Amino acid sequence: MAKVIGAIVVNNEKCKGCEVCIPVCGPDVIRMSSEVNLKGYHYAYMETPQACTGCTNCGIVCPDGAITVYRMKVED
Amino acid sequence: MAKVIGAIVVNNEKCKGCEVCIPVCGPDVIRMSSEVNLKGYHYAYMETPQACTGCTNCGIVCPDGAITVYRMKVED
Amino acid sequence: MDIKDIIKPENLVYKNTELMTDNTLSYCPGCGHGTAHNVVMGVIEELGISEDTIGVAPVGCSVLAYEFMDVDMQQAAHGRAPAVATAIARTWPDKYVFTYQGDGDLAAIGTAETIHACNRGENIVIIFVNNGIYGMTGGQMAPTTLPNMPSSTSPYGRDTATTGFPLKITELVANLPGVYSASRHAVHTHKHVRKAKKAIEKAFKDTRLKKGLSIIEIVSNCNSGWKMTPCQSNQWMEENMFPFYELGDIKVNGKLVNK
Amino acid sequence: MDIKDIIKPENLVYKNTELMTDNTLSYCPGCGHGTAHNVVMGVIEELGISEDTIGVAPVGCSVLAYEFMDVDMQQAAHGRAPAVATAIARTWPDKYVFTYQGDGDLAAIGTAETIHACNRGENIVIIFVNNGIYGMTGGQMAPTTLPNMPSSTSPYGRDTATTGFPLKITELVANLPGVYSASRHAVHTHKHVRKAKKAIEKAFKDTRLKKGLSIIEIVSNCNSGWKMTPCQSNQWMEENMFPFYELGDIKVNGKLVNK
Amino acid sequence: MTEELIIAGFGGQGVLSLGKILAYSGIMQNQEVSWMPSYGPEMRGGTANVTVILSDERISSPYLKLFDTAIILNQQSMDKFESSVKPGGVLIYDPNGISIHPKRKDIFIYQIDANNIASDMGNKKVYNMVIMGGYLKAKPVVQLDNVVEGLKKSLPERYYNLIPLNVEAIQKGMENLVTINQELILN
Amino acid sequence: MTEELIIAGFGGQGVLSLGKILAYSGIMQNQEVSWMPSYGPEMRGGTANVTVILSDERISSPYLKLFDTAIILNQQSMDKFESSVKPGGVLIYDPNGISIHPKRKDIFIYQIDANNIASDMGNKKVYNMVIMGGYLKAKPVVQLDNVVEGLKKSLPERYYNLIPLNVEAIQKGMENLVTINQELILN
Amino acid sequence: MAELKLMKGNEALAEAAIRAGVDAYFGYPITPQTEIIEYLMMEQPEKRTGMVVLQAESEVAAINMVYGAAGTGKRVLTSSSSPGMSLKQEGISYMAGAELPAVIVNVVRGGPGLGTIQPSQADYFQSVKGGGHGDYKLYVLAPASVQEMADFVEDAFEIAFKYMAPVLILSDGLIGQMMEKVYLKEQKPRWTEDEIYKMHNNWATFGRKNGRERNIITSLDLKSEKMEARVHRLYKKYAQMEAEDLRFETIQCDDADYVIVAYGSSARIAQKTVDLARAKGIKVGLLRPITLFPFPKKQLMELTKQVKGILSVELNMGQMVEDVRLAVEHKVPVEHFGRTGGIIHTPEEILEALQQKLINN
Amino acid sequence: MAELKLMKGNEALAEAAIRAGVDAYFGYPITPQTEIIEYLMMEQPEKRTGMVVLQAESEVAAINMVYGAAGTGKRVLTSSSSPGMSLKQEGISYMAGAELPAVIVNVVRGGPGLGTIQPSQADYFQSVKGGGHGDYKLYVLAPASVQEMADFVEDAFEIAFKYMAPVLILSDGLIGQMMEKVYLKEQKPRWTEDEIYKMHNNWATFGRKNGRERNIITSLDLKSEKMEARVHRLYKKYAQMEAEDLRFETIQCDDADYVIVAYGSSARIAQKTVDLARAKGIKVGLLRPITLFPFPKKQLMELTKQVKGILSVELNMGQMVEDVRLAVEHKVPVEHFGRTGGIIHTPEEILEALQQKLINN
Ligand SMILES: Cc1ncc(C[n+]2csc(CCOP(=O)(O)OP(=O)(O)O)c2C)c(N)n1
Ligand SMILES: Cc1ncc(C[n+]2csc(CCOP(=O)(O)OP(=O)(O)O)c2C)c(N)n1
Ligand code: SF4
Ligand code: SF4
Ligand code: SF4
Ligand code: SF4
Ligand code: SF4
Ligand code: SF4
Ligand SMILES: [Mg+2]
Ligand SMILES: [Mg+2]
Repeated sequence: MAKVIGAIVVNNEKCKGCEVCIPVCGPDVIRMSSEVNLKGYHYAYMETPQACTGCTNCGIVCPDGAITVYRMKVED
Repeated sequence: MAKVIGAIVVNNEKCKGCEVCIPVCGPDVIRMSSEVNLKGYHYAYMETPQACTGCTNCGIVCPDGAITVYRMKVED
Repeated sequence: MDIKDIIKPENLVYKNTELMTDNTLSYCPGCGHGTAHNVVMGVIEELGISEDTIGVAPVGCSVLAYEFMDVDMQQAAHGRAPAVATAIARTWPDKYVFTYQGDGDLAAIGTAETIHACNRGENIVIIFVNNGIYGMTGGQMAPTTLPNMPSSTSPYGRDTATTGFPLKITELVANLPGVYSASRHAVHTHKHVRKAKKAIEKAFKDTRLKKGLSIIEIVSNCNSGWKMTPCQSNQWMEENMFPFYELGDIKVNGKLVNK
Repeated sequence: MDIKDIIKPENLVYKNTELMTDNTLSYCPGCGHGTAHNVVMGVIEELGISEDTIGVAPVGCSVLAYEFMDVDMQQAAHGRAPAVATAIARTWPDKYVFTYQGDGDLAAIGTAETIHACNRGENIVIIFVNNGIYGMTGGQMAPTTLPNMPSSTSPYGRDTATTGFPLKITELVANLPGVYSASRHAVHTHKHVRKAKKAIEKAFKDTRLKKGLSIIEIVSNCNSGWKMTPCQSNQWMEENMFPFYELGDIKVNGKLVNK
Repeated sequence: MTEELIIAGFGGQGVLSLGKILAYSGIMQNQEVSWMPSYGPEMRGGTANVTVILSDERISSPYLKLFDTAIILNQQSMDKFESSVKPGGVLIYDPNGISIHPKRKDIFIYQIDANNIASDMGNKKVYNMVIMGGYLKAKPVVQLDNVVEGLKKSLPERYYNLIPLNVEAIQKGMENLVTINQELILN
Repeated sequence: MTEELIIAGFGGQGVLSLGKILAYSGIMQNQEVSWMPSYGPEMRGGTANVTVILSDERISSPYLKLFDTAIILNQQSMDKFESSVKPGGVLIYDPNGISIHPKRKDIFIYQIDANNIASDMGNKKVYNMVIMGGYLKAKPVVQLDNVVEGLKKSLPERYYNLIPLNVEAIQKGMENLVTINQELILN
Repeated sequence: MAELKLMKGNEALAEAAIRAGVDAYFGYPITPQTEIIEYLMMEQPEKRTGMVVLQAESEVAAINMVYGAAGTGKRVLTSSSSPGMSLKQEGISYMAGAELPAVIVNVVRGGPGLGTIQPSQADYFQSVKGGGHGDYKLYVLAPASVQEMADFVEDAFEIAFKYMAPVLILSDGLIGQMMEKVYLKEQKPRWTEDEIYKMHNNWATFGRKNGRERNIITSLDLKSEKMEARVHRLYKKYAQMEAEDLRFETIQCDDADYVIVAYGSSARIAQKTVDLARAKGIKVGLLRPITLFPFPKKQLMELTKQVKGILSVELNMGQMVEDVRLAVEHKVPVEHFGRTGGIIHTPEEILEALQQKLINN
Repeated sequence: MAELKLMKGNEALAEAAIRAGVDAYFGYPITPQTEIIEYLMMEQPEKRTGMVVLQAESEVAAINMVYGAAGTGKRVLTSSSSPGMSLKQEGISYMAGAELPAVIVNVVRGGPGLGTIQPSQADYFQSVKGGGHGDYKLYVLAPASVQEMADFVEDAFEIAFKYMAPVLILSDGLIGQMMEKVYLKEQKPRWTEDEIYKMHNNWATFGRKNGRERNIITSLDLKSEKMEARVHRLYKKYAQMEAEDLRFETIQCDDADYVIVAYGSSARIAQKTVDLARAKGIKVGLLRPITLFPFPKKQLMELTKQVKGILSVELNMGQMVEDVRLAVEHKVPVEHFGRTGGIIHTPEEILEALQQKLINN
C-alpha cells in the first residue's frame, strides 16, 4: 500500500516564532529552535520529520508564509 | 339637545396661504382670501363660519401656528 | 350666534404652544417642518420640561429651529447633531436632550454619528424629519429619495442601479441594542399628529428613565423640493412615501416589532 | 527515506502565493493579518486576476499591505477605503477592486463610508478583519470589542452601559439591498482558511458579474492588543469571539440567511 | 452705453428670469452682460433680487451700490432700494402691495400695474414680461427682436409656442407704463 | 554632572523600563531627568530605543545626536549607535546576537552577558536589571539605594516583593561586566 | 469652434469639465456651488462622454473618492464650499502627500462656522497656507469671471498632471452665482483606457498590466529620512511652479501711484474702483494675482520702485495682505481693506478706504 | 502641595486635566497622543471627579461632542494628532464662530497625508492661520516641557473662558512622548451645576432655568451685516489677546548678536544650541514664543535694534518664519532652518545652519 510522507522547509529568517503552526500539526512535528534568527525570534523546525504527512496545514496557517511543504507517495 | 359650534381666528400675517388647513376641515369652512398679506400671501379665513365645529383639526395641522380655535356648546 | 360670542378666552380649545416663539417660520408655505416643530414643542410644554430641555438642530431647512423653539438650543454642524447631543446628555445626565434632523443630515453625512449614538444607547431623543430630499440646498437627492423620484441631482429620477435603494435608516438602527424605541409617523393630518405626539411624549419620558435612545421618524413633505403645491405634496406623500416608509412602530421598549 | 529526497520541486504541495512579496510582514508574530493577506492573495492568484485588481488598505496594522500584496494598491485615509474603492470601481468598471479594512476603521471612523458603499451596492469586495480592537495604535477599544473585554481605553473591561454593545456591522449592512453577500470567517486553522478562500473567491467572481458588494468578515486575533501569546489568542478567539461573532453565511446572493 | 439695473421683488415673481432674458437680449445685440442674483434663504418665499448690467464695454464690477434703474415689485424691496437709484436714474414699480410709495424727487418714477395686466391676460406667468415691457418703454436699452431672441435662448424649445404671448405681454407693458415723476429736482 | 545615555535593543528587552527606572533613580537623588523614547511601528517586535538624560542642571534638548553612554542590546542598534558615542564615552553591549562587534578605539567598551545571567537566575524578566548593574559598574551615576527607590516608584505596589530579585540582578550585572577596550586612542 | 452662452460661473465650470474630457466628479451639495453637480446631473455626462458623476454621502467621502480615482490616472474633479472644504482637509493633505493630480473647487462663502451663504474670500489662508496638516502647498487658481471658471478647469488639470499634485480653484459665491457670457471650447475626448495605460503606467494603480511591477499610492513613509525626502521632492515642485507657472494680470499699473492687489470677485469690484479713482485724478492700478500660490512676489517687489502704497482688497479680515507684505519686504506701506461675513465691498467703499489708508494718512 | 512625578507629556496633560476639574474629554486614538485617553481611562476620572471620558467614533464626532458640551458651560477637552486635526477643522471653525470655550490639543506628527508618526511642527500654519474656513484665529499655546503640558491645561481653560473661544495647545510627538519631572497641582473641584447655572446663565444651553430667555449656540447669521458684526466681535477679542495674554520666554538674548526663534520641542533643542554656540564664542540667544497667536511681534521688533540676524528653527519647511519676517518688517535678515518628515534636528545641526545662513554669509 502507498504511504504518504512529507517534509516542510521553514524560512528561518521569515519565521517569527509565533508557534501557531504547532497546534494545527496533527502528528506534532514542529518545535521551536533554541537559536534566534537575526530578528531575535526562535524559529520553527521539524522535531520529528519522519512524522510529517505533508498535510500543508502548517503552511496554510503560517502568517508569515515561512513554510513550504513537500509530499510524496512511497510504497510501503 | 346641546350642539357644538366653533370658530377659528387666523393670524393673517402668520398665514402663508399654504391651504393645508382646507382638506382637514370636515365641514369645509376655510377658503383663501383674495387679498395678500404683507408677505404677499393669500391668507385663510372662514368662508362658512356657521359650519365650524371647532374640531381643531385646522389648528393642529397649520405649519405656521396661524390658527386659534374656539368652541362652545349651545342649546339647540 | 355671532362669531364674537364664540371667540372668548373661555371657549379657547386650540392655540399653538407657548413654546413656539413669535418669529415667522423660515419654512416654505405648507412645509411639514412647521407642524413638526409645533408637535415637538407641544409635547415639551405638556410634559412641563422646557426648563430642562436642550435641543440640537443641525444644518438643513430647520437650521433656524433655534429661532422658533423656545428652549435652549444648539445649532450643530451638518450631520453631527447626535454627537453634539451625546456630549450634552453625558455631561448633564438629568436633562432632556433631543435632536431635530433632516434625512440628508441624519442618513448621509451624519451616518456614523447616528449609528454610534444609537449603538451606545445615548439617552437622547432623535426627531428625524424624512422628506426624501435635501430641502435646504434646493432639492437634491437624499439617501432616502424614492426610486425614480426626481430631484435636482437626479433630474431624471433616482436610478437605483447607480445610487442604490432608499436607505431605511430607522429600520437599520432599530437593530442596534442601544435603540430603545423606533417608530415612524407623519404630521400632515390631525390624526397623524396625535399619534406622533404620543410617541414623542413616550420618547422623552424614556429618556428620563435612562432607557437609551429613541428615534421618531416623521415622514414629511418638501413641497418646494418636490415641486408641488403643499396639498399635492401631502397627497403624493401618502401615495408614494407611505408605502415605502410604512408608518408605525418599528421597535418598542427594546423589542423589534415583527412585520 | 531522507528528507532531501522529499524536498524536491516535483513534490512541492504548498508554498505561499507568489502574490505575496518578499518583504517581511510588519505584523506581530502570530497575527492573523498575515494569514488573511496570504488568503486574499492566494485567491487572486488562483483566479488569475492580479493584473486587473486594485486593492485599497486604509490605516490600521495593515496600512503597509502595499508592501506585501503584489498587486496595485492604494493606501487610504483611516476609514475611507470604501469611498476610495467606490471611485476606482466606478471609473474602471471592469476591474476587480477590494478593500482590506480593520474593525476600528470600518466600523468606527468609516461607518458612513461603509454603509453608503454597501447601500449603493458598489461592485467591490470588502475584506473586513475584525480583531475586536485597534491593533495599530496599541490596543484601544473598538466598536467590536466584546463586553467586559479589556483594552487600553477600557482597561477595566468594556462597559456596555457607557460604551454600548459590540457592533455587528456585517449583520447590519447585510440588511442593505446593495449588499449581495456577507459572511463571517476565520483564518487561524487550515479548515477555516479553506472556507474563507471559497467565500472570497465567490466574492471576486460576483464583482465581475456586477452583483453588488460582497463583504467577508474575518474574525482574527490581535495577540499584542489582547496581551496573549498567539496560540492563546487563537483559543481565546474561539471561546469568546466566535460565540458572539458567529461564523458562517449572513447573506447569500442577495438573500439574508435565517438563523 | 452701460445700463446698471436692479430688479427686486418676491421669489415667485420671475425676477431672476426677467433679468436673465434681459441679459440674453443684451448678448443678442453684442453687448457685454452680467447677471448677479442675491441668493440664499430669502429665496424661500422671501425677497429676491438680481443686478443686471448691459454694456458695450467689458464689465468690471458685477456688484453695485448704485443703479441706473431699479425695478421694484414689493414693499421690502422698495424700502431697500429706493435710495440706491443714481440721481437722474429711473425707478419702475408695481403699485400692488406697495403701501409706502417712493418719494424721491431726483429720479424718474414710473408705475406699471403688471399684476392686473397679467391677470387680465389670463396668465399670471407673463407678469414679468409685462414688467419687461414697462421697462423697455422707459429705457429702450434692448430692441424687441433681440428680446425675442433672448427669450428663445432662455426657454427650452418646447415652450417656443409661448413666445407670442410673451411678446404680447411686453407690448401691454409698454402701453401701460404710467409716469409718476418726470420733473427732476436735482440738488 | 550630566549623563546623556541611549539604550537600544529589541522591543521585548525592557529597554524603555530600564530607562524609566534610571530616570526615577535620578529623581530620587534630586536630579533633573528626561526620558525620550523612539516610538512607532518599530515597537512591533522591532527595535526600541530611549534617550535618558540625568543632570544637575535644567535639561535643554532631550533629543541628542551624541551620547556619553550607549547601551546596545542587538545588532541593528549596534549598527545605528556605535558611532553616536562621544569620543571618550562608554559603550556597553550584550554580545548575544551581536555578529559585528564594536570596533571603535576612542571609547570605553564593555560587554555584559545579561541574557545568560538572567537565564541562570531563572527569570528572563530581570534581563534589563542585569544590564542596569553592568551600566552602574561602568558609570555609577546613581546610587543603588536610589535605584531601589526608583524601582518602587515605577512598580505597582503589588510587585514590591520582586525588588530583592531585581537588586540581586543588578548586583550580578555589576559583578559580570567585562572590559573590552579600556585604552583610548583619541585623535 | 467656441460656443457662446450665458451661464452661471458654477454651470460654466461644470460644462467646461465635461468638454475637457474630465473622467469623474464626486461631490456633496452645499450652497453656493450646488449648481455644479446639478448641472452635471442634468447634462447626463455619462451619456455625453462617459464621465462618472456621483453624489457622495459627505465631503469626506467625496474627497476620498477623488483620491481613489485620481490614483488610477483618471482626471477627477470635486467641488465644495467653505464648511465642506474644512472637512476635505485631511483628504487634500493625503493627496498632496501621495502626489495625486486632481482638481478641487472651493466656491467660498462667509465663515467661520456655518456663517453665511454669501460670498467671501476668507478661505485664503486655508487654501494658500495649508488648511490640512503637514508641509505642503496647493497650486491655487482664482477665477474672476465666468469665462475663467470655464477656462481654468483645463488649465488646472494640466498643472495637476504636470506636477502630480492637487490643484485648487478658489472661487467665491459671487463668481459662482453670477451669469456672464462665456465662450465654451469644443468637446475634447476623454482619455481612452489605453492612453491611460501608456501615460500613467509608471505610477497609477489600474492593475499591474502586462506584468509590470505593482504601483502604489501612499503618503506614508515610516522612515523619517524617506519622509523628509518626499517632502523635499514636493517643495522642489513648488519651486518649479513659482518659476514656471505663476499667473497674474496688471491693469493700469504702468503709471500708478497706488496699486490695489485683489483677486477673484474683489478684483472685479476693484477694477471699477480704478475707474472711479482715475476719474477723480488719482492714479490707481490693479494687480490681480491669478494664481495665489505661486504668488506674484517679484512683480509686487518691482512695483515698490514706483508706487507710494499698496492696498490689499479682500473679502476677509486680512489674509492675502500678509503675502503682499512678505513680497514687498515692507518697502512701501501695505494696507488691507476688506468686508467680511458675506458683505461685498462696493467700488466706492474701496476708493474711500484707499484714500483714507494710503493718501490722506 | 504639588506632587512630583515622572511622566510622559501626554500623561501629565491628562492628569492635569483631571486635577484642574475638567468636566469632559472626547477623543479618538491616534499616535503619538493616544496616552492621553488611555491615561484618563485608566484613572477612572468618573470616580475621581465625575469627569466624563468618552472615546468617540471619529475625530469629527469628537470635536462636535466638544462643541455640544462646551455649549452647556462645561470645561471640555479633546486631543488628536495631525491627520485627526485636519478632520476637526470644520468643528473648530464652528466653535470659533459660535464663541465656545474649549481646549484642543494637537500632538503633531509629520505630514502631509499619513506621513510619519514621528514628531513635527508642520501644523503651525494650520494652527495659527486657520486651518478651518472663514475669518477666525485660535489662541495657541506651545508647551516645551512635560511641566508645561500639565500647566497649560488650566491656563488654556482660563483663556478659553475669558474670551469665550477655543484654545489650542500645540504640542508635538517629542513633548508628548518624553518623560520628565512634573509637579502636579492639587485637585481642584469641578464646577458644580449651581456654579455653572450662575456663571454661564447668560449664554450656555443647560435648559432655560427659572424662566430665563432661551440661550442659543450658533455660528450662523444669515444676515451678512450681523455676520460681519460677529466677525468684528471675534477680532476685537483677538486684539485683546494680543494686548493682554501674549506669552514668550527669552534666554540669553540680552547680549545676543543672533537670535534663534523656536517654540516647543525645537526650542528645547535650540536651547542646547545656544550653549554650544556660546561655548564657541558666538553670542546666540533664544526667543521662545509660548503663545504662537498672539505672537511676540513687538519683542522681535525690539530685538532688531541689537541683533545681526534671526534664525527661525522649526520642524517643518518654513512656516513660523513668515510671522517672524512680518514681525520684524524685514529690518534684519531672517532665515529658516528646519527638518521635516519626522526628523528631529540636533543642536549641532542648528548651530551649523546658523553659522552658514547668518554668519558666514
Ligand atoms: C459640511 C456641510 N456640507 C453641506 C452643507 C450644505 N447643506 C446644508 S443642509 C443640507 C441638506 C439638508 O437636507 P436634510 O438634512 O434632508 O434637511 P431638509 O432641508 O430636507 O429638512 C446640505 C447638504 C453644509 N451646510 N455643511
Ligand atoms: C484620521 C485618523 N485618525 C486616527 C488614526 C490612528 N489610527 C490608525 S489605525 C487606527 C485603528 C486601527 O484599528 P483597526 O482598524 O481595527 O485595525 P487593526 O490595527 O486592528 O488591524 C487608528 C485609530 C489615523 N491614522 N487617522
Ligand atoms: S505539513 Fe502537516 S504534518 Fe507536516 S509539519 Fe506541517 S502540519 Fe505537520
Ligand atoms: S507559523 Fe510560521 S512564523 Fe509562526 S512559528 Fe510557525 S513557521 Fe514560524
Ligand atoms: S376648527 Fe375644525 S371645523 Fe372649524 S375650521 Fe377648523 S377644521 Fe374646520
Ligand atoms: S394652514 Fe395655516 S398657513 Fe396654511 S393656509 Fe391654513 S392658516 Fe394659512
Ligand atoms: S425647501 Fe422643502 S423642507 Fe425646506 S422649508 Fe421648503 S418645503 Fe420645507
Ligand atoms: S497589533 Fe495586533 S493586529 Fe496589529 S500586528 Fe500586532 S497582533 Fe496583529
Ligand atoms: Mg430632507
Ligand atoms: Mg482591529
